[in-house]
Amino acid sequence: MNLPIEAYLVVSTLLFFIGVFGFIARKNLIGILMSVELILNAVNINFVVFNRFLYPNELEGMIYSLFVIVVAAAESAVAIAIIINVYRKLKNISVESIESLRN
Amino acid sequence: MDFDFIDYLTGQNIMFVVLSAIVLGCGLMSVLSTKILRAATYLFFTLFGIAGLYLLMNYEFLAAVQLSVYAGAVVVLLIFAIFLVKNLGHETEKVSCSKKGIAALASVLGIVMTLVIVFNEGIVPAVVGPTAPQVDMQLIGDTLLGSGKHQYLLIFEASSVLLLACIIGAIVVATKSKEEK
Amino acid sequence: MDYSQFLSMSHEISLVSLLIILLLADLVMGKKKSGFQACAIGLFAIHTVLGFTCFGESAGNAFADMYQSSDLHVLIKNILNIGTCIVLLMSYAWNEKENKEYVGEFYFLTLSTLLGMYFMISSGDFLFFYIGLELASIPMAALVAFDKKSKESAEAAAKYILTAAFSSGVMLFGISLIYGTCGSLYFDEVAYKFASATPLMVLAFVCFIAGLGFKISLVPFHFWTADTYQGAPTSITAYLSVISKGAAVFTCMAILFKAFPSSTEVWQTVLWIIIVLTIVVGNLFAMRQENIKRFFAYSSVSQAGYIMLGVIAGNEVGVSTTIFYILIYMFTNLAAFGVISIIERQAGKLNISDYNGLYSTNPKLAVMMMLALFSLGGIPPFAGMFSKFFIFVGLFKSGMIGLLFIALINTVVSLYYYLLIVKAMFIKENEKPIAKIESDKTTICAVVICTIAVIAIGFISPIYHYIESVSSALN
Amino acid sequence: MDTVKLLAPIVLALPFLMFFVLGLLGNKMKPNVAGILGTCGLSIVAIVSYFIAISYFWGFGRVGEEYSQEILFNLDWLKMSETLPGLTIKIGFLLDPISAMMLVVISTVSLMVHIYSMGYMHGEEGFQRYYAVLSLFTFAMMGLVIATNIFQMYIFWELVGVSSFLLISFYFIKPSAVAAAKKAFIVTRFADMFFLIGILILSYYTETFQFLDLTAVSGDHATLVHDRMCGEEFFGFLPAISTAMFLIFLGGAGKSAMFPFHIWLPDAMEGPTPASALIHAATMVVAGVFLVARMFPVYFFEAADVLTLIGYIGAFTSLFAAVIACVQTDIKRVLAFSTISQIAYMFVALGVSGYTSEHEACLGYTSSMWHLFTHAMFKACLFMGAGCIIHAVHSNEMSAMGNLAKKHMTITHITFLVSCLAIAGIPPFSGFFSKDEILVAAANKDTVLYVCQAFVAGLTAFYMFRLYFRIFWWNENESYKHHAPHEAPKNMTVPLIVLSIFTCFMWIEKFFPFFPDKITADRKTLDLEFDSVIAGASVLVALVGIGLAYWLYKEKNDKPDAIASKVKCLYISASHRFYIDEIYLFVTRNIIFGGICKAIAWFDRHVIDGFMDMLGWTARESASGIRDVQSGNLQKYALGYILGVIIIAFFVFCSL
Amino acid sequence: MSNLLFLSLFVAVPLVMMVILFLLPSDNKKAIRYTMAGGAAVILALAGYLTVDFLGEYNPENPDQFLFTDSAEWYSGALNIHYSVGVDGVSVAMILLSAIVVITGVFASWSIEEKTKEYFLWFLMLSIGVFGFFISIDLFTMFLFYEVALIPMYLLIGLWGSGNKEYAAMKLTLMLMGGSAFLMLGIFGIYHYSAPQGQDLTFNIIEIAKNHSMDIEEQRLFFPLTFVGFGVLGAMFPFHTWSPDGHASAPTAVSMLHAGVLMKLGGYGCFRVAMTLMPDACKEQAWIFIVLTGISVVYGAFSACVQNDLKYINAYSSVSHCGLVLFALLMMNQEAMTGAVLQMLSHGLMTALFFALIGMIYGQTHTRDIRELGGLMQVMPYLCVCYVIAGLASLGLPGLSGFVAEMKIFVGSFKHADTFHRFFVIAGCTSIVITAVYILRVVGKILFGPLYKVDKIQDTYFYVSEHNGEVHHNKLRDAVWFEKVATIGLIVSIAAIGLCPGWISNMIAGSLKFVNELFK
Repeated sequence: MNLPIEAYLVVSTLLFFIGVFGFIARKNLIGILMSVELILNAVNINFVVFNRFLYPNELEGMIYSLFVIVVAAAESAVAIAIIINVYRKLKNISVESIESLRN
Repeated sequence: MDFDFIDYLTGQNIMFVVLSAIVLGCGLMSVLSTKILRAATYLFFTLFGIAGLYLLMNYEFLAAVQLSVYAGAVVVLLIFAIFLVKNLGHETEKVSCSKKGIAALASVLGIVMTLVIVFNEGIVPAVVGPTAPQVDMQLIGDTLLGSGKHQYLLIFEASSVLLLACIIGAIVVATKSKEEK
Repeated sequence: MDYSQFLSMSHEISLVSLLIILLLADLVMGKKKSGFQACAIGLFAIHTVLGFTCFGESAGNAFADMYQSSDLHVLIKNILNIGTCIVLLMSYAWNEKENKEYVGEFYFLTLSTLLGMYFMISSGDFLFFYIGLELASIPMAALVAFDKKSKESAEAAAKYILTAAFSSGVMLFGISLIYGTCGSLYFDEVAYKFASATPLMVLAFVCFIAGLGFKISLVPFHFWTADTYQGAPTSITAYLSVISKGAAVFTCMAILFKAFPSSTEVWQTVLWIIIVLTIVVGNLFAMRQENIKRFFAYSSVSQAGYIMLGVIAGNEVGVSTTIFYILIYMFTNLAAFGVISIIERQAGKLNISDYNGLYSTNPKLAVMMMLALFSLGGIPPFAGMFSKFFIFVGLFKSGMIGLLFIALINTVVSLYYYLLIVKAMFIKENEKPIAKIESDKTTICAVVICTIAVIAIGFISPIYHYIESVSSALN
Repeated sequence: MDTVKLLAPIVLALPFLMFFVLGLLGNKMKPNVAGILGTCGLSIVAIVSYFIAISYFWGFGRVGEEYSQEILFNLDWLKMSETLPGLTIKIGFLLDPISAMMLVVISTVSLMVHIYSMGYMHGEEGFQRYYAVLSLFTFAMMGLVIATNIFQMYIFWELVGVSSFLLISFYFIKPSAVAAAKKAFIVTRFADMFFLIGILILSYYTETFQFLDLTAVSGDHATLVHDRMCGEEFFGFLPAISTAMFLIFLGGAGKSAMFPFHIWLPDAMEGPTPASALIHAATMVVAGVFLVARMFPVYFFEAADVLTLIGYIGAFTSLFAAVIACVQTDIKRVLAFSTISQIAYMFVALGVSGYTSEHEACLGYTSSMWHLFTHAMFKACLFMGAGCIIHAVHSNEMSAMGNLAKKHMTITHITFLVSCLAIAGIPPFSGFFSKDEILVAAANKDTVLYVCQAFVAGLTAFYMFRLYFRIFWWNENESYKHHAPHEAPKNMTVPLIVLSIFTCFMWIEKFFPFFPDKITADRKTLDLEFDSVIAGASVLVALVGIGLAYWLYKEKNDKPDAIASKVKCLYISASHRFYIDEIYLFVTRNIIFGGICKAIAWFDRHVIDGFMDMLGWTARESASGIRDVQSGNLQKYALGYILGVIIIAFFVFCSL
Repeated sequence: MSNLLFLSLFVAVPLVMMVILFLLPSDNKKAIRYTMAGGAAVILALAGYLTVDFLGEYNPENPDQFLFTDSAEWYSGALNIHYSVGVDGVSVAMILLSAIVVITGVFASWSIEEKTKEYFLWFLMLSIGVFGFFISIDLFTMFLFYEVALIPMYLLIGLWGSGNKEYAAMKLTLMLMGGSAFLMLGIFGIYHYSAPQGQDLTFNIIEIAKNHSMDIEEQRLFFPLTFVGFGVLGAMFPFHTWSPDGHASAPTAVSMLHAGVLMKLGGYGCFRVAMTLMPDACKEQAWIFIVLTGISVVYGAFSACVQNDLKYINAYSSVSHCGLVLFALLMMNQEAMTGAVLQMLSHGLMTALFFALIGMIYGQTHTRDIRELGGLMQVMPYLCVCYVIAGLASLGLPGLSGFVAEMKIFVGSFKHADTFHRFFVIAGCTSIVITAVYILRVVGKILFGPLYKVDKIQDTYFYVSEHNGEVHHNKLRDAVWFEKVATIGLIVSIAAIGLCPGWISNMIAGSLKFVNELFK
């Protein structure tokens, strides 16, 4: 007997919120970026699971995941570029170092 | 409904549990570890585990992409970045408990709410289980390059622009300006 | 396979060709790049004109409804084109002076985000929408970081890209749940299935709106706005506050109408809360700002709330008034940002207190700024009043009198802080006012165009009539 | 009749024109030119008035048994209502016995004052302005008495008020004059408010302002008022007619300085003396009496209770004022209180009057009008005489006078004496006849009132002769050494003589044949009978008063002070006018200004405005308060974001 | 000439003047002033012509209350906005008033030296708003012009004002805009229910009144909103507090225009929009507003009694008088409403006169504190006589305009025989006494009495003031020619209405015939 779909969703949900936790709790920007990757992966699991379990006739979910991976890669590239830029300006990439714009 | 534990003790399910444990455990370690390089390593394992889940669901192509793009490219990129930033690899993060607490609280709230909703929703699974037949590569190719319903030529083209723009953007941002040189 | 379908995407094709031309030109022209900007702006202007003249005819859906187009889509793209054109004019001098090195990239990135907005606007399914959204966001982060000298620019970019990534993660979570419940990602099929609102759907919807709300900068998804607006180069701030926001609002509206037409109750409730928060919080924050760009960031947050009033109205008047509002808001805000960028470039001043006594030294700039502020505050006979009035009519039609009342009361608060700027410029005295400024021609040209539009649009009813006539496409 | 109709508008138009000419161009003229112009204008008005009055009484006025009420002209001024034509304010000319009589009174006194002022005001700054305001006053007073409708009366009523204000404040540099003017205006205005409300009530029911409609009598009722208002209630519990008529009376009481509105009149003496003579002695102050007389049928038939009340208020006021007059030291103040007292007499007369002329029932009415006439003459004379004296000694205070009889002020002395005798009620001077008839009327109706009024008659004789002796006898004042008193110039003495001629010979019917028998409530002729008992009694009382005054004030002595110290309490409170002014002052300054106004102003600034400011304050404070939410920390933003999602989703679940 | 063009001239002339002024160099103050005077004279002539024309065209039998109506489509389709114009007796009276106040305002601002051009540009914008409001019969354009008239106040006060001007300007603008927020909601309500189900909605007030398709339930909600919205501008208690501060800080001519004309927009709007379009709710809720306006009347008068700043006195007096306007309107019969309109006219003229005079006095003494002034009659007799006349008009002296208005109001109000109305009418009557009190207080204190803080040096008077230990001598003089023009213009108008009120009263009353039917 197969595990119900909810089991998969539990995994994705937990992973998603682990990512959220990381985003909020990590200290440096690369760590935060990693957390974003976790979030995106959680979403990907969702798409794939739904596709596989509920709507197996079309490949929508899978394709979506595919493109999310593509976009995530591009996004990380730009994000890393920006983080390096920040490092160059501020010699630091902790979150607290980018708090000068406020209120 | 009788719940028979044994019924669930299939190889498929065991694999799922193991992979899930890896994914979640490594994910958690990745966000909790105080050393950024370790976190990247855990992230790598997480992504690996997720690729395993894809395989488990017979999405080989996707698993491959996951491994090559994510585990292969993104994580490497991250590690490069970590090395580019001096001393970062050796620094330990000290995050205050209150910050963690609040983050945990928000996450737990979200988890509880989402799960409650998911379990109350009563999603009826389709007849097909997780072990559906493999996806034909031909089909994937058609899907990606077709222009009909459920075909994604347009997206394919659009994402090419996206990638180009992102590359250019990343280069512009990352290169030093004249003054800095 | 029918590649001729690409032909229905006239705007996109034209813009992609433009991008390629610019890329090549950038390569060919080498280091000197004199005339590159003129060429780019000229080409874009041609693109804009073409948008008005020829592109409308081929409008129609393509790729099995993944790409959707109608007169309305063409119109909103044209509006964005005009806005972008003005932003490019405004950034001309900045590029000449500060950004000689990467001017090609600047144009490429700006226009590729515009392309992303086209995609968003014309999307017929969530995937295409997502790609468009990211295409509009990620290069934008690079643009925000474009000011190489400024630490703030880097900070702003970091905040922007990370929040954007986070927000798109949340949005994707929502989309995945929508996919899970509806089994499709095409808007029309979602609309077909997304009928009864289960909690999961609500959650999915809220996550999705959060992602869009990030782009529109609705409270509580707005936090990046102020920091990014302040740190980004001024023309990019203008671009963000107007073009990006306008595109997102239209997309939001289109998706709500196309994908969730039968669950208006859900999204009206969600939007109700968000709009009230947006208007109130935007206003409260704007009251106490010292930096003018930051001030306009909050003002734009609050304005976003007003624009969304047309969306929440959910009726035909709502659609046309929203677009009308976007149009007018675009001109108004661009006029203001034009003045700000002139002053920033020539005098290097960005604090509101620096604007004290501006009228005595630079009366023309002060007056144009004032007109823009009055228009933002909804003071007749400037265009802003027309758009506000009309959008309220739409809202009233949908019966949300309570929301309307809150919005109306908040117009008073917003008037307060707009008048603060007017007060600074006209009434307050300054020992060292900003010296007389020689404005650069392109920027001043852009500002004058905007000012004329601000004065005139309200009186020229055919504009609204045209919008009204095409806006039935969404219903 | 046609000539009269033709001439009638002059009575109003000419003074009005004079006012404009003198007001606008006065400063460009020489003072004398302005004075002469004003006087000439008034002479014409006086001639026209006399002509109208004479041709009325002996000409067209007499129709059968009674005198007719003629409307000479009546122009629409303002329609109050499109649907009720009665509610139209008209400016017109109603000629009947009392208005004809008033024309004579006003034009006579006014002309005399005009002439007198040429001398008295000579050299004053603002001479032209003075004449302009006199013209305005004459215009207003004329308009008041010839009013065809109650609203016209009210209009001119207000105008006389303002001209009174302008004349009292003629010496506007003097703070006391300004204060007096303000007091006069505000007190009368306060009373006018009641008048207005009374008019409103009356016109609401009767739907007309016209006197002819309001006072039309048939049988035992004032028809219109009776039909429309009988049984109606105001505010649910007040009988409408009585309320309205009482309020209207209050208006009159204000102008005529009845208790408790009397406080303004003594202070009004701050104005130039001739103006006091005209306004605050002869004409304006009797407007209240005229008003009650004008509305008399309504009072008598429909509001008899109010009429009785009027009588008692009059009696009280006359006594009250007479007592105060006995102890005043400022000669104009004495005259002012005397005026109050005498006007109160007229009210008493009206209060005890009947309506028909049969059996002398309306004797009160007739005597009241007659007293109005005679009083106007001798009181004007007294005031002008006082003016001459003040002119001579440069002071209002008795202490600065004395023994003036020997100082060559013969004309002043004699005319003053004549007027004093008249007011004291010594035959054959005019005052005797009118006052005697009042006493007769009172005796016929109400013994209490009679006794009271007889006593007041004695008091009157006393204080008038106290004044007379104190001024003209007593002993020589030391200040004369520096500045010897002298007789006034001709243009001041001539009016005195003219007026005392009126006073002396009014009883000779051949000279002054039109009064009093022709002035009755029902406009029929009255056959007057002479009541020798009452006449004798009143003369006796007057003689006692004069004798007492002679005993006390013929020569300088200590008796007055001794008596005063014996009844110290009464003396002091009387000389403080029974502290009524202080009470008013307390009420206005402490309660209204200090209490109500200040409280409201405070409330406005702090509560109402404070609330508005607080709204702004709250917004700004909350803006400052939430600033830190935008902490600049990326992760807090994300936290806000995710919590926003969770909370909004949760909220939506709950609300759906 | 079509009606549309003719009535639009009232907006067009100021607009053209704005363009001319814009083109004139800002240092040529003379040309600017004469342009203004000429333009204002043209407007006055137009207003006069309009009045004559209206009286000629007006036919008492004609049931149409509006004349010269015309309309041009502006926003067609769902919004259905027209640029519609038309006038009735009430608006003609208001236009006439505005024209008079505008031209006298120009003369009263003659001496403005600082930023003359800008000043007059804003001044003209205000005039455009005012005239536009009175000629419009389309709710949208009315609202548009309404706000056009409001916003120039901010800069006029903020730039050319005195005292705590920034605060006052902001407060005034925000409160009035707050009012217009209410108003806007009301207008949406009216618009939304402007036509029976299935027909096109309209902003045209004539059509809305004709359709009368709003149910009582909706009226109950939107009537108070609209009434309060306009009531804020009409200085209705408790929304009047902008008035004292605003007026105190505003420059002379701005106070004149604001109290003289702008506040009338409030009363006019209450009548034209709130009451005639939602008569049923008006009848039902009138009592609430009668209480509030009744309080305004007495409260304003009492407050005025203890103020020490001349402008504050006048501002509170305006609260009282404008309260009386709204109060009379709420009596809902032809007589009282005619009185209300007359009161608007009268108050407009005499308050303008008051503010003009206060400005002229203040211009020389640099203080408006009545405790610091005294005996000015000797120094500047012309101005002081004018002040007395204004005061007399204010306290309702017959022969001046205030009397006519007040009497009509009281007679009309007395038609309501119930205790509630009676009580408030009588309370209203008391205000005529209190008015006398505060008017005479000022007259007695600053005009009459001995000279205070005034020195006479060689036939010239100087006002002596001490500021921060320094003694200042400000030269005092009587009115100069432009001040005389301004004051005489107003006094003549006040006296003209006061002496021959018949024609204008009939003109207004004729146009108000319908109210008796409407509020039956």
